[in-house]
Amino acid sequence: MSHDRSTNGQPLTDREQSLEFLRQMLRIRRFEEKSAELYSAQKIRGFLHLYIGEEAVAVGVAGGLNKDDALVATYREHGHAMVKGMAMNTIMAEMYGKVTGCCRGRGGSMHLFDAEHRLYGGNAIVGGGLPVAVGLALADQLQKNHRVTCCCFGEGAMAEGEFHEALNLAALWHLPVLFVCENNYYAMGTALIRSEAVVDLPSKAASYGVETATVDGMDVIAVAEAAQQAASQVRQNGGPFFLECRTYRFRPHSMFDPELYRSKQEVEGWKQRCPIESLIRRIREKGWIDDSRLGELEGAVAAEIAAAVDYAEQSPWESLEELTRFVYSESEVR
Amino acid sequence: MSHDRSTNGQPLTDREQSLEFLRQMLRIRRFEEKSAELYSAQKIRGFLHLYIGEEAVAVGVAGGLNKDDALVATYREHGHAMVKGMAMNTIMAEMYGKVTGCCRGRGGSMHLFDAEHRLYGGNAIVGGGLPVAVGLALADQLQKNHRVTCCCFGEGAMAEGEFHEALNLAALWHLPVLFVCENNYYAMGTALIRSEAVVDLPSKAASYGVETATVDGMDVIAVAEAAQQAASQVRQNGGPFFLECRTYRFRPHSMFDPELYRSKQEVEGWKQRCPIESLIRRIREKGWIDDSRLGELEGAVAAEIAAAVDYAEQSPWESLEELTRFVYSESEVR
Amino acid sequence: MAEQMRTITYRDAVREGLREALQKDERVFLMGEDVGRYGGCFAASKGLLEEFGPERVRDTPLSESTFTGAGIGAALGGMRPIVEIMTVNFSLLALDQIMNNAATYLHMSGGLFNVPLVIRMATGGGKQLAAQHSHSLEGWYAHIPGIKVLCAATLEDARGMLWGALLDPDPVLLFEPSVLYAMEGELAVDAGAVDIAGARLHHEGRDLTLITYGSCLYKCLDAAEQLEVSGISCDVIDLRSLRPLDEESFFTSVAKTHRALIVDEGWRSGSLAAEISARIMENAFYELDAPVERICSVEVPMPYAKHMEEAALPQVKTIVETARRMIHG
Amino acid sequence: MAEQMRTITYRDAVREGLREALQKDERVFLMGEDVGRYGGCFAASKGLLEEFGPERVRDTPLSESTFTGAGIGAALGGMRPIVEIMTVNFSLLALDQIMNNAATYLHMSGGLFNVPLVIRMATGGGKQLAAQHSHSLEGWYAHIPGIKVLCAATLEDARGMLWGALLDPDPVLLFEPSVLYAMEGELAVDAGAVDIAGARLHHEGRDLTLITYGSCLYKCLDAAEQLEVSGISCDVIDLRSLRPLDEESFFTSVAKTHRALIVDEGWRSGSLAAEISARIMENAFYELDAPVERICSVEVPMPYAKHMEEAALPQVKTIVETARRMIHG
Ligand SMILES: Cc1ncc(C[n+]2csc(CCOP(=O)(O)OP(=O)(O)O)c2C)c(N)n1
Ligand SMILES: Cc1ncc(C[n+]2csc(CCOP(=O)(O)OP(=O)(O)O)c2C)c(N)n1
Ligand SMILES: [Mg+2]
Ligand SMILES: [Mg+2]
Repeated sequence: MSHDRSTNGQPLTDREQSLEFLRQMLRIRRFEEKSAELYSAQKIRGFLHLYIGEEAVAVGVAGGLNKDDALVATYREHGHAMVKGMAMNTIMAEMYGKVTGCCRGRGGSMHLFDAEHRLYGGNAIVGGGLPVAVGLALADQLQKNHRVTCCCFGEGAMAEGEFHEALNLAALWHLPVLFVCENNYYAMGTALIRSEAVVDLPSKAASYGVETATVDGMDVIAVAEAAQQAASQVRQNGGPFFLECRTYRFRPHSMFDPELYRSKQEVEGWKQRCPIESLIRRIREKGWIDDSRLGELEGAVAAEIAAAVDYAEQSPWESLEELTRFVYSESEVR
Repeated sequence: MSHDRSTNGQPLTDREQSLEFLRQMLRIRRFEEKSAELYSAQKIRGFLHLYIGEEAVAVGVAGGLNKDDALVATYREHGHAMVKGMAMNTIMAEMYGKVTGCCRGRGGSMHLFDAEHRLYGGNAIVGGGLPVAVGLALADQLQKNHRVTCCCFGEGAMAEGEFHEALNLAALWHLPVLFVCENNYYAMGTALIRSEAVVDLPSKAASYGVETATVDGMDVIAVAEAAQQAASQVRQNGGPFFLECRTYRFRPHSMFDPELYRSKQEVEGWKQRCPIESLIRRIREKGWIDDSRLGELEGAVAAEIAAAVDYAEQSPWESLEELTRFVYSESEVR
Repeated sequence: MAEQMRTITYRDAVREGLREALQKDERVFLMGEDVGRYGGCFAASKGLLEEFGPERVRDTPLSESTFTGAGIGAALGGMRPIVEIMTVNFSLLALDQIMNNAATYLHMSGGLFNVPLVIRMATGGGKQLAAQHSHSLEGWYAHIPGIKVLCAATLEDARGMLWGALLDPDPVLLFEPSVLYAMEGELAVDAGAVDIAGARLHHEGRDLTLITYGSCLYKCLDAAEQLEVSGISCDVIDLRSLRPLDEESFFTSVAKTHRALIVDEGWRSGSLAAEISARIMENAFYELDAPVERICSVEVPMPYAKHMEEAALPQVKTIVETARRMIHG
Repeated sequence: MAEQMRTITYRDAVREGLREALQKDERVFLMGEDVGRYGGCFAASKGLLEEFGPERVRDTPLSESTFTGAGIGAALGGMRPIVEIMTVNFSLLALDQIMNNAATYLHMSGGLFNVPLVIRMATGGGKQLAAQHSHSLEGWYAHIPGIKVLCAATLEDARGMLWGALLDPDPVLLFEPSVLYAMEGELAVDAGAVDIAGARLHHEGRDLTLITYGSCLYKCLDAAEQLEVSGISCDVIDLRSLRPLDEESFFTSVAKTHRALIVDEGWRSGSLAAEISARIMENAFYELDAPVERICSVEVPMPYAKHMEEAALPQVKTIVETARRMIHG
């Protein structure tokens, strides 16, 4: 039932798409690099979890989703928010804690939400998003919407009881959930081998009768293809699918992590497989891009980020009179 | 990794053992029949979950355990308490709510405990006993006690997240737990097929790398053999084992159950496979027992039960001055 | 006044509420352990599976956390789920979903996502079910901002609170004291939805305010009758909503009686009764002729034996004696 | 007085307590997420894996319910486990094990099985971690009979409460306010175990009793100094143990000051502050010159933005202003 899609770089076939994937990954990478800077400058506070190194996963997975599909993500979700269609402005303003942020400054980095683009968080309880995704899919099933709910989570979440309950329920009720495990081999400082008795993750999903696939999460083209197939399978037969994307975070877990638990060498090894650099290499080989075009791309991304920072900087703070808003709904609209 | 032990009645080889198993099963059966009566007479109150039909499981499993092995059971645990060595007196008195009960009337039918015989409940939260069993086994591992912790639970408990977490932790840390799933095909009114996407229960345990076996839970000899092998494997290599016993409860879930969810026919079908009657048949075939010896056995069991009822009847109630005892320990002994 | 009445049990009143909800709104569905084929662990949903089918009356596996979370997701996805957790004791397995998700989604998202979910649970002691099946945690739940907490003490409320809760755009926990399911009484033939905001005054008096909710309401009403005979007249307030609290109801009463006694089945320390006492302290201190008192459950995991369980729970006798002492010293 | 002192952080004091426990008693081990290789999510256990090895400093998978339950089992099996749950927010996943097992085993078994388990958790807001990482639920936990609940506000307690808790035969929840880990101060060189029963008076006065615990202690001490300048002198009580409460400490103080203000980081409704207010009502009503007041967290899931988080938490300014109003009207 499991299809291994580990590859060493799928051949590129589509120029526009390849360039668009590159652009999306660059947007995430540069945005987060800037965010790290802004964190040091204390413009962004709280927890900041960077996705750097893992960009191919969100970008590729989004490639398999339709606009009206739902996405439930974790606290490491800047990338997911961007690929789901959110503007950098509103994300950056949220991270600044400004009233113009997507959650009016209530959520911060870990809690990005967007009703229009159907992003249901930004969930900071590990595993907590899985049951919610199951419920969103149930709502679609009951309302006969042919939509997919995609739920992204780390491999660490698979030890939580909710993973087990959610996979079982989704399989039992045949619900259209695309479970995407972003296996970056560590949950904070806990290596997968110290967290799971069996490290073959798809086999767990398979024990609920859920179809699975594993893909090289450092190869955006491969992820996109796998996600495309997985999502269309979910869409067609209505039941769940489990996609493991093998990836790596290049940065510490959050901004407070001395990284005692892994070697520089290991990190360097994975950096050699940087999803952005490898895509650029392959695009160059095809002759689809040159230095000046790449410079333009970087320039456009930099401008977008600069504008987002500017927007966040200029935005006002929420008034303290509004402190107790959004605890309960204001309208009685049902 | 899975050994299927479904049989249609293992050949008997050991006369003493067969008769002892019969005696133990009769003790449970008659004790519970009496309990049902006493429930109607309102001597026993609260929830009363009968094990009638499933006796071969507790009796067989106990056959594989040593006296100093621990047992963690559910609310359907009269049988487990008896085979672990508890006297009927103290169990019956507990069900009456008397101060001479094993828990001084605090626990009732669902919460039987015994320090001497290492019975750690009587747990009435489905799945709640599994983590505790894992911890008991961890204590043994750390203290280098070569003991087994046996944890019994229903197939319904396997949908709980704690099942998944507990199996993973026991496998990951290689802990000496014998997980015994008493698969009676229903969790209250919910049939296994409505609870699990995949009804092959051992495959779930196997997905954590835990060794498994399935046995006909209506055949006490088969259960005893399987449990013996499972427990000695746990004892020898220290790691967990998962034993599925396929059985059936002949009675309603508790005393408040109209049994709308299953057919009389289905129940009758299973009753044909009554573990007690089938063992008697096989013992008779061997010529190891005759009517008068069977009568004696029944008589002895009846006398034991009568004495237990008498004991419970005669016993005093706890004084109300003691109401707030046992919320915190009285001695500071560490 | 000329209302037509019929005799009905609390259980049947709950079922009527469920049936009405399923009939009125296609988005409503019921899910939980054994709500379907078994008919509900307290038989409250008996017959509904047959009437509405397995799509809308859904038996779940034993996975409290996930089916509660799925209720949240389904609510976000446009449905109006009613999640049943058999008893509040098992809801601890779902607390992460309730507090960290249901109660926070609206706020974390800056108002983007509300969660119109109703969670029903049985609660309380009195049935000799011992320490893992008998606790009254509804007052404890009332600590959590972002959810509303109701407790239906009467047939009207058993019948009508559900629809009120379903009309609410935010998560509502609806508690049903399990000792009440078998209670029989009179209910208007055309009883329907009720308001879920205000407390209700069940008995009027001058000397003492008895504040309570859930099954203790009946103990307070009994006590009030006994006290009436000996010349002490009481206001008896059924809070109905534990969060938010209709504090005006008891402030008004205390301004009249100048004495208050709170009867609450929760454990005493950190009880809802403590909150009420503190609010009276803060808002009506100068009205008080005597300190506010509390009668709560004894702080012990519930013992099985009947006499001990009774001694652990609030009882009419204690209410009467405490009231007498409060009035006559 | 001639005690030798050294400068130390709260984090290091916690680590010293852990190290002492691991050294003194072979039965003690520490388990939780990232306590080992990562060094603890707040670096409190850094170095202990290297010192004591992976048997005794155990990294667990993300399975809060099961490793907490395993702590219960290991305690029953003769060990003295210290379970670390990273923050109280995640402990909701383990609540079933805490309330239905740890807190009830002794009672359900009629005294046969006690559970000598210590569960440590970080708690509280102030670090802009938003609605799923910032709540103060220790007062809420104090509702549960069968467990004890401690909160270490000072370096002495960060260093010494753990051993006191390990000496206790029953389950103890030990809370560490996460804003305090970086706090630096003076601690006696030979600081060791402390008693875990009584409250502690940190500042003496005549006019007002400030009752608090955890990180609010420092806000109260600041407020007390500011008030002193304007002629209002306060008793400042650090409760230390939230369950059981050392109620004599505040009854005695109120008998002297006749006024009390409780400062508690928990949400207001159903807070520990409510319990304290109710107890003063019941036991010291006639001592009071004014109603007891509470300053708690605003009832909102914690917002991320700094100015909103600050406005949601108790602050020195509010304490000072409330105290002034209570004294001068
Ligand atoms: C229930 C819960 N436990 C612990 C934490 C603290 N925590 C935050 S992220 C994290 C690691 C999660 O690892 P993984 O699921 O692999 O995701 P990754 O961070 O690697 O993307 C932990 C332990 C939490 N947020 N929620
Ligand atoms: C967490 C939890 N949820 C629900 C219940 C109510 N309940 C008691 S027994 C039971 C069925 C359990 O079925 P199974 O595990 O198969 O055991 P069996 O009763 O068949 O022996 C249920 C739902 C409970 N006690 N605990
Ligand atoms: Mg990870
Ligand atoms: Mg079963």
